[in-house]
Amino acid sequence: MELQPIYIQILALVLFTLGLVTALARRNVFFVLMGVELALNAVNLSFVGFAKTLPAAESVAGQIVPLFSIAVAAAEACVGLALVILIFRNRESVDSDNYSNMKG
Amino acid sequence: MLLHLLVLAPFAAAILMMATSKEDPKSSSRLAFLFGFAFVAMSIALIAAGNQATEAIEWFQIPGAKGSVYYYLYSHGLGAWMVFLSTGLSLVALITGRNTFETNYRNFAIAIFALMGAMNGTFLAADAVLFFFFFEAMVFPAAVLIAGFGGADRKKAAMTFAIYTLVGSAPMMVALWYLVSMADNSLVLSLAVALQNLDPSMQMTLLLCFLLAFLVKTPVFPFHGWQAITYAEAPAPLSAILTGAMSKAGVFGFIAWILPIFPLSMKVVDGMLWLGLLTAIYGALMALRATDGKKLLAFSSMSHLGLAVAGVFSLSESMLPAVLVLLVAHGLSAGAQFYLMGIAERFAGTRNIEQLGGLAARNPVFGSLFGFVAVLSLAVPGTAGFVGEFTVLMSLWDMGPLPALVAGLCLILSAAYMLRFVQKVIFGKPAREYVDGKRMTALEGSSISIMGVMLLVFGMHPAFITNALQLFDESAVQEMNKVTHPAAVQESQTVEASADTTGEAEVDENIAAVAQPMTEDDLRQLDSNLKANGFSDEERASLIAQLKAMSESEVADAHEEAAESNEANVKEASENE
Amino acid sequence: MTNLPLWIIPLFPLLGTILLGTIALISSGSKKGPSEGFVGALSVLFPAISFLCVVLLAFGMPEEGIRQTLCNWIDIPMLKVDIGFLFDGLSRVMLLFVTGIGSLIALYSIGYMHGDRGFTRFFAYINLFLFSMIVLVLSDSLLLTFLGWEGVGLCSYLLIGFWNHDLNNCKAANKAFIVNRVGDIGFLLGMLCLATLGGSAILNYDALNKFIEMLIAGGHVELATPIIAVAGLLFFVGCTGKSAQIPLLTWLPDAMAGPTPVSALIHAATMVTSGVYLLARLSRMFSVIPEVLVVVLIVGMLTAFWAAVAGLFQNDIKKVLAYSTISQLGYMFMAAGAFAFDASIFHVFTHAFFKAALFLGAGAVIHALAGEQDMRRMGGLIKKTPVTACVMIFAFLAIIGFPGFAGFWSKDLILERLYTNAPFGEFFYFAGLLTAVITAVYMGRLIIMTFFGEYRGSKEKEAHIHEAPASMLIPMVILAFGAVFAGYLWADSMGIKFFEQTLAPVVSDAQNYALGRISVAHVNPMTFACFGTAAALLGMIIAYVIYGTKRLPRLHKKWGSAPEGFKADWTFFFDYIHEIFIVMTKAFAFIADMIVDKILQGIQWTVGAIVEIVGDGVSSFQARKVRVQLTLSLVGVVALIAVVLMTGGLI
Amino acid sequence: MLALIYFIILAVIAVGAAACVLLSKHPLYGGLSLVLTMLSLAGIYGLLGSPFIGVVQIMVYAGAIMMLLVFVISVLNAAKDNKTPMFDGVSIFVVIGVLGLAGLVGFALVLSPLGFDASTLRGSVEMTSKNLFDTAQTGPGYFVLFEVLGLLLLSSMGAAVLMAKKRLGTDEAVVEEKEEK
Repeated sequence: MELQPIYIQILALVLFTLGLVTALARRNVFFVLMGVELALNAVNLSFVGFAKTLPAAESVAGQIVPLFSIAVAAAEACVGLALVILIFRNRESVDSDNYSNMKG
Repeated sequence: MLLHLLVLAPFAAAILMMATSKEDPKSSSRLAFLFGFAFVAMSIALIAAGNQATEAIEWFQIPGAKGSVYYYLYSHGLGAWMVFLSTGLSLVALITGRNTFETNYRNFAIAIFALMGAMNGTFLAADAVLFFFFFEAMVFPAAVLIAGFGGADRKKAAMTFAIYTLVGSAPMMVALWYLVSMADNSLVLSLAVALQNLDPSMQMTLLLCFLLAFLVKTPVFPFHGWQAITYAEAPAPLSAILTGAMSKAGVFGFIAWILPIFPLSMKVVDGMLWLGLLTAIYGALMALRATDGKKLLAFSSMSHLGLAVAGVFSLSESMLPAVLVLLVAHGLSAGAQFYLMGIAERFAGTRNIEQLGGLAARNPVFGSLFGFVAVLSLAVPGTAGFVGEFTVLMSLWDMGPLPALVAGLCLILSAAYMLRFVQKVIFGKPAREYVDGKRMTALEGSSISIMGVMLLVFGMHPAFITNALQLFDESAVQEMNKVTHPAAVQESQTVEASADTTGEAEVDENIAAVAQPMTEDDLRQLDSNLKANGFSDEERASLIAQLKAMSESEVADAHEEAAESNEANVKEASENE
Repeated sequence: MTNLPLWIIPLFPLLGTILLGTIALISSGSKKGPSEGFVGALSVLFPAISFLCVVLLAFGMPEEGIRQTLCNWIDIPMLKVDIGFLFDGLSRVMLLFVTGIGSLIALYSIGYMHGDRGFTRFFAYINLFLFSMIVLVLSDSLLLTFLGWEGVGLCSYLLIGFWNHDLNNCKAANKAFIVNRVGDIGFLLGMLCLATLGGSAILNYDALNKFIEMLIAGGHVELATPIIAVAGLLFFVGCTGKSAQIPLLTWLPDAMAGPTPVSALIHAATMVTSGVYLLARLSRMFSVIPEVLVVVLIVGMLTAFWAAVAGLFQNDIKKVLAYSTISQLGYMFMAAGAFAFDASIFHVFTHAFFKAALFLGAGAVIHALAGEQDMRRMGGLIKKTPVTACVMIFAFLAIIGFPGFAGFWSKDLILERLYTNAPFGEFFYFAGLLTAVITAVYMGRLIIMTFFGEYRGSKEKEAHIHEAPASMLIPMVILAFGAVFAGYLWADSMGIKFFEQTLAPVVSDAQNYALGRISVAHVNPMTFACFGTAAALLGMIIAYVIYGTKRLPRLHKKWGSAPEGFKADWTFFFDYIHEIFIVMTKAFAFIADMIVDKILQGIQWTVGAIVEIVGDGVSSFQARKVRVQLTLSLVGVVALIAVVLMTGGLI
Repeated sequence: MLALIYFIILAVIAVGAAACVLLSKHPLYGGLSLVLTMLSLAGIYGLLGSPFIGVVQIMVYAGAIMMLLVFVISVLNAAKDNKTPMFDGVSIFVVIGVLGLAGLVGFALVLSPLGFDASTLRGSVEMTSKNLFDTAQTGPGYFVLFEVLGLLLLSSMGAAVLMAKKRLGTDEAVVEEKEEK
């Protein structure tokens, strides 16, 4: 038994699923944010896992892109948290179901 | 350069206007007037400069199309005059708006400039996609203006206007896309060539899609639902621009895009002709009953434009100058009337003509101007309206007496509703007590009367307008070929062939003209042709003397045959019907 | 002095219009208004100068006339028209009396309009009218004539509705304009019809005449006749509109709502005769289509008779004169229908004098009675206003054709030509004679009710009755002279044929051609003169018997035609026929507005509503909770992946 | 074999921590579990031969972001509210949907043949820096992206500061917010 790339992908999938469930099923807005982060992480893992199955020249992209996606996630988290603070000030609530002014 | 300025500078002006103060209409209005004057001057220069084109700049590539879309402007007489209308009416709108909108004048000016830029683009675009872009872009500033500055029911009016026109031109977008994907690029010539290769039913479908957009914009009878409410609810200066310049985009589309691209069958021509006449009659009848002054004017515009559409589809030799004169005359007179109605509304606080009246006694200068402009719009001889309507009537008479008779009926009705309008608004005694609002200022009065004087001048010397007219002359065709690609010589030949088949009536006439011996008229026409081709006076005189000598013996027969062939034409036309 | 350019004639009234219009506009703000003397002087000056020009030109005119082309007007394919003027025998006569009478009436108006708020405006309109009328008669092409044609119609509209604070006046003005518009469309279509024959060049009168001559010379008349006949009929429709013939006659009685000088100038002397002018101008064309001339003849006869009968029942002094004008115009058309274009123009000429005199007299009476127009409240005025009475009596004698007066010569000439030239000449002759009797009766009634007997108005008004000022009397007296002596220009039985010779270059070709094809009966002219005189005398006697002896006039309530100034009850059923058309138009408008438009609106809003409902329905899918929305999108992704997996990808 | 054992250990930690995120009541616990997941993921990166990503993961994610999150949670007192239920009806629906998605993707994954390539580059600092900054060799693509990313971070920071600059929870700020609306 050796480590197979498929295991990594399975792990990524499991993490992604958990992240998605957290993001969608939980009502607390912090958990939504955390779920999104988790899902992003899972995708990064998947990137790296796939990169390792490719020959030299092509394996670069899969290992560079996660860097960028981490940076983007940082930006997202930053703005997201600021938004949460803003909304929380207006609504006094962290329940994402209360934020339903979007309906036309 | 002029073309670029006319299309792009209004947008720049709009952006610059943002820098002015919102609270102080005085300063912002000065800047706006300055820009307005500059644009009017430019448009006059454009008319004086004659046909010209810019370099074709590649803009972007539509997915699926072979060639790219060009930012390519081309000015011919028709477009130049329409640009003149758009800039001129915008200037007067800025002037009258100054006294109507106290606080929010800056935003008004911004939107007007944006609208002006879009309209200029529509009238000057040589690329179909560019044309369509501007054609759609016109809607937004107009809708914003209606929603922002309109009357009580303005939200609904703006929605109706925007939805109607956008939905109307949606099929055109699809058709255009389809056509562009077939063609080498999106210039008129290549579109026409591409259309040649399609089967007739597809051609018909595309034609209908194109027609619909222009029918809605003009508007022609069953598609006029947006017009009355929009013109009535829009602020009066905007209504003037809408009717004076924007609705011309529809008729312009018929002339500049439908006719060159599509080989029209007799059925379509006849259908459009009668649709135009029906619109004319319908508009006149509706105007007879309207009680809202602006609605009355809206229907009157509809009636006139219906006549113009009918004139376009008479496809006679004199169609183009006739329709152009009619459009310019209508643009000026209807525009002036809307401005005046706006001032009346401001003065009396209502636009219901049953509640107006007696303005001639209460505000004599305004009353005189109102009456003067109304008379100008009645197509009394000596005004540009007469030249336009008479020549259009003449074109219609070519199609047979019946269309001309219907158009004549329309003229009678126009007298009826216009006189009723004048009587209700300025004559008699005021129908109710009210406090006088703001009077017409000297600037407004003089700008509107300048429009009136222009109508008189054009009426006595329409050559000002018609001389500018050379749609798609030789050089323009070559220019377009250059853009298309070097091996386009063959194409241009096929296009010419297709142009010949645009109307059977035209062909008949050509044959008749060739078959007839020389008449006075022909000689004169020949003379002007030669002049245009740069023959000197002496050469022309000798040539014509020779021709005269040749045909002298046959002159008596010539008239005879002319009569016969014309009769034959009329008969044929009636048979075709 | 014959090298005067022709455009100078219309130039002066045009300058006058612009100047006076500017003054009117500028002074409209001030309470007092500009000095009446100054404005009045200006407004008489311009027509007078142009009259002077006409006189100068008239004396030096060569036989074949003067032709001048000013500039190009319209130049597009199919339509090339120049602005050109044609000064020949016909336009000379017309211009002389148009500008002459125009100047006189302008002078008269200074007195009549004294103190009116729109004093300056009035004269601006009058000058504009004269400009249009001059262009009408002076132009050398149909299109330019049409400019004048609509121009005079417009001025007529402006002047009828001059006192525009009263909506009834406006309605009368609207009616005049719209009815005229109907005629004008006929004119317009007539032009188009001609243009089909020979292009737009044929709209020039000379070219048209040459064309017709070519047709005759080439023997191709029959080929072109149908189109020419249609064109002729259409032109005649135009003439009926402008000259108030059946069936478009109803506007003229209503037009009396305008100030009286306007009625004298526009609705009696000049504008309404432009139809006759047009027929004479196109005589060459009409000569090849005798069928249309028969229509003209019949219409003229019916109108003359009809209007005369209607005139019998009017109580408004101006309306009597209006119907009399219509009736006299009928005479002119009868003459034109009987190929006697010169006689018709001669009658236009004499009629201009005596009818203008009558109207001005009536104006003086109204002025004297401070606006009273009802003849039933007049009477015995000969003692109070002797000059006016004399003028009117002279004009009365002229209109009924009393021997020696102007109307005698022209009317007898027409009757004679009717008898000799027209098909069924005897019938038309007797119809004309009968009309002449009726004319004498109603005119006698007018004179008797106005000037003789006792004054029937209120006492306090009686005290204010006064003779008109000199500025009004002078034109009246001059016109009365014209009414007496104008006829001697063509006193057939005395052998003076000056007028005929004047017109000969214009109309003789046409008349000779037309008459060459029918046999002309020869009767001694003295016989006609005797019959005419007898008719006039008979009419006067009848009038005296009925109205003079019995002192009939009473204020009958039911006897309609109260001088309300706008209702024309006694056009018999023509007003009702017009009403039918108006009602039809209104019905169509109603259908268009209430049914078609409502249906269209209905469809439009139904579509809108359907879209809205569908939109609402779809928006109910749009879950309120963000999470549900996201989940739904997730389900979508699942479906997508499932599809991709099952099909192995779409590509 | 050893790699597999390490992997299993790390994977179990990661999944377990992720499950804790899903199930924990208080966001603080959730955040800390998340940190644990990330740490173990960093380990897996190292195991896979991309140590640089692993380090970045620890520094940026587990360090910066999570600390920010934890900080915000502890500042906003109301972060822990017992009134908000953890799951509701929607959640079941979500779970079914997500599981469906996972099942399908997993199915696809299992079907696809995968295997490590021997010549794969090691994701070292050297390799990364060469790819990012040596524009002569690799072209400007990643470099431009990198610069853009810098801008993005800067702007998001600016945005965050702007949005959150009002003092938290004061009445004044609330009133002002309302007025602006």
